Amino acid sequence: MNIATVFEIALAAVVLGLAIWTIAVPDTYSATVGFIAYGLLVALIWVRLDAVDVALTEAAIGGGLGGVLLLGAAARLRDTEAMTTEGPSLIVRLSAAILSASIAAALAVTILLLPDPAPTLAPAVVANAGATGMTNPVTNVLMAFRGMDTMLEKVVLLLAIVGVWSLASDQAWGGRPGPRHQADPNGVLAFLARLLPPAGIVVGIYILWTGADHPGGAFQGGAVLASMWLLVIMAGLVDTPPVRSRWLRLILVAGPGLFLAVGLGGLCFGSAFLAYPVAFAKPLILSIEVAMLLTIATTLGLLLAGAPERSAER
Amino acid sequence: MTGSSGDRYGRAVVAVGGSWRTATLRAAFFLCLWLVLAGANPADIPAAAAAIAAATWTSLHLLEPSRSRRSIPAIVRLALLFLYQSVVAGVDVARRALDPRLPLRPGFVFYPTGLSRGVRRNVFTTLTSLLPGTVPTGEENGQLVYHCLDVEQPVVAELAAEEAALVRALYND
Amino acid sequence: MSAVTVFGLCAAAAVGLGLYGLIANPQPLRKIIAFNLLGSGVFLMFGIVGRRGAAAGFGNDPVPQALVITGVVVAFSATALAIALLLRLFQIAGSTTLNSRAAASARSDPSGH
Amino acid sequence: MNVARDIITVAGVSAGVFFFFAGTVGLLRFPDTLTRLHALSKADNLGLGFVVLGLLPQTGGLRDGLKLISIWMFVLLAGATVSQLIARTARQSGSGK
Repeated sequence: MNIATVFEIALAAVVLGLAIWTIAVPDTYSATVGFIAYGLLVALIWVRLDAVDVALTEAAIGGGLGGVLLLGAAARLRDTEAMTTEGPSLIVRLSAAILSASIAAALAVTILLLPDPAPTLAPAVVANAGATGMTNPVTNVLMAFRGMDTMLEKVVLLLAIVGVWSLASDQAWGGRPGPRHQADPNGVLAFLARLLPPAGIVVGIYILWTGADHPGGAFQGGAVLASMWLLVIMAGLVDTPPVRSRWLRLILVAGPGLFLAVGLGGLCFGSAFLAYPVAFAKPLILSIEVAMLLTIATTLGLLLAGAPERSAER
Repeated sequence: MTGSSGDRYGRAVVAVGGSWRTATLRAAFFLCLWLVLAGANPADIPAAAAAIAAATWTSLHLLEPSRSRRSIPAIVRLALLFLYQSVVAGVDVARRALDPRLPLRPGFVFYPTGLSRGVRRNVFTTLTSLLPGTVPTGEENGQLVYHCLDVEQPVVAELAAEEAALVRALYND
Repeated sequence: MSAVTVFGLCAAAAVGLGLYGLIANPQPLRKIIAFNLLGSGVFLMFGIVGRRGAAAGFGNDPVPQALVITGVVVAFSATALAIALLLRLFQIAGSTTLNSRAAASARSDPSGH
Repeated sequence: MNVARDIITVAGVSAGVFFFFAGTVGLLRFPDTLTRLHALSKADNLGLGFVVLGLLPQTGGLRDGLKLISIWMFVLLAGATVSQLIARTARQSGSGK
């Protein structure tokens, strides 16, 4: 047993401990904190699995932005914890435990009995890498070989934001999401929000740009930009935009819209939906990615800001 | 992104003055950051230009240009002092944490600072949060409130020395 | 024991724990967290399969990786929608219980509003 | 030459691990939020600094070294800011006394 294996077992044990804590601890706030720590350590597991692109996404979106979302909800719902209803009966919990344990056991057995040699699509990805002019295999899969998935996922983001907005009350319809953050303009949070975002913008754009050839891409860069935007909002330096703003809506549909347009172009002039002409594959993919970066950053930020709660004037 | 939809509605956004010098300096800083991240590669020029332009624009909107004179030797001295202090601070905390008797005399110390509220005071508290045995916990009646691990240490004198070094380096006006 | 086995068992346990929390915990926010835990376990399984499919110079099959990245973002947007629903429920009903009888009694006593 | 580099790395990373350890011990042993904050903000920053210092000889070039150092600087900035925010909240809620 070498040192890497020891490290892996320790990492898995801590992750498992945090998962148990997240489920078992009575206090919701502690469970949320436990889940954030879990998400960040799972990102380390992804690094150990040699999936750095996923690790970046997991740390930025799963651990970071998801953590902010859950913490915010837990803080707002803290008062309801006192009047919580009693849990399900012992029989229900016991059968749930048996069901969960047997499913976990079945999955574990499956993991141990996976076929050898394992099926893989990696050689196919390598064989077709020349078609896009990019060397990051994951970006190739996301943007070209399984571009349909990625486009539909943008549509899912759009549907989610429409769903969140539709929860606004009549008075706040089309207004500004979330509460107005009243931080001290001379305070240290405002200080960080003045200092950090410009550097965050450079990092976010770099992560997008380097995604063509190295781990990174529009999701990870968009998450960085979204968090910078949220920092400025939480420090009270800017307000959330009213959701009826035309500019905002234009940015939100820019990513999926451009993706769809390029896809239809492939149908008209090329061989199939989303078939990029080989000569322009890289510039086309890059322009889709730039539009996607803006869309993803705005969507993630607005999903975190929540449903409109105030009219645009206030 | 940070600006396009939000800044028009903001309160604390300052007007962009004609401070080209500040803009150039900040753009140079962001260029350095880009070069550290991505390296020098001619193919990167469009992305680098977009990143630097967006970052500089945001930075000028978020943080007013400062008009005070800076002194490079004093900045270097401040940086060295800061490095030395953070080593002392870490060793101090480690010693206290590992000592079986747990030698702590925690308490609050009030420090009257000469720095104006806002960015200058924030820079000062951020630097001093890494001083040995002190954590800034906010302000009360115009004084900074520090929490100390050991109130018998000469905390106020150390803070005053740090403030003097900071003023010499950045706010010499 | 290889990394695949260690993390694979970890992923299976995460799925089980998430499923248990989803069923057994009465609070909706805890159910959302549990569901995310379950999803994270499933994503890790993808990672395990991809790791075993390491070939052609990659340490992990890029296709499952790309699917997981898409999945993480979709899971995030679903979570955001679920939380927005929950907060709206709390705003209207003054409680977040999913039990219809308790919700009716909370509505007649709008203490949280 | 390589041996000297490795010695610096081992020494730096070990020193870093020591300070992380000491910070964690402080986090567990110190009596209240504010004193625990000292342990975290001071010892962990220094620990990360030593880890970065230890890794510098292993980097491929100047750029990677600068990247490591800027990571440390960003962590310092974030850590200093967050510790002040926690400290302010802890003092106002009175749990620091």
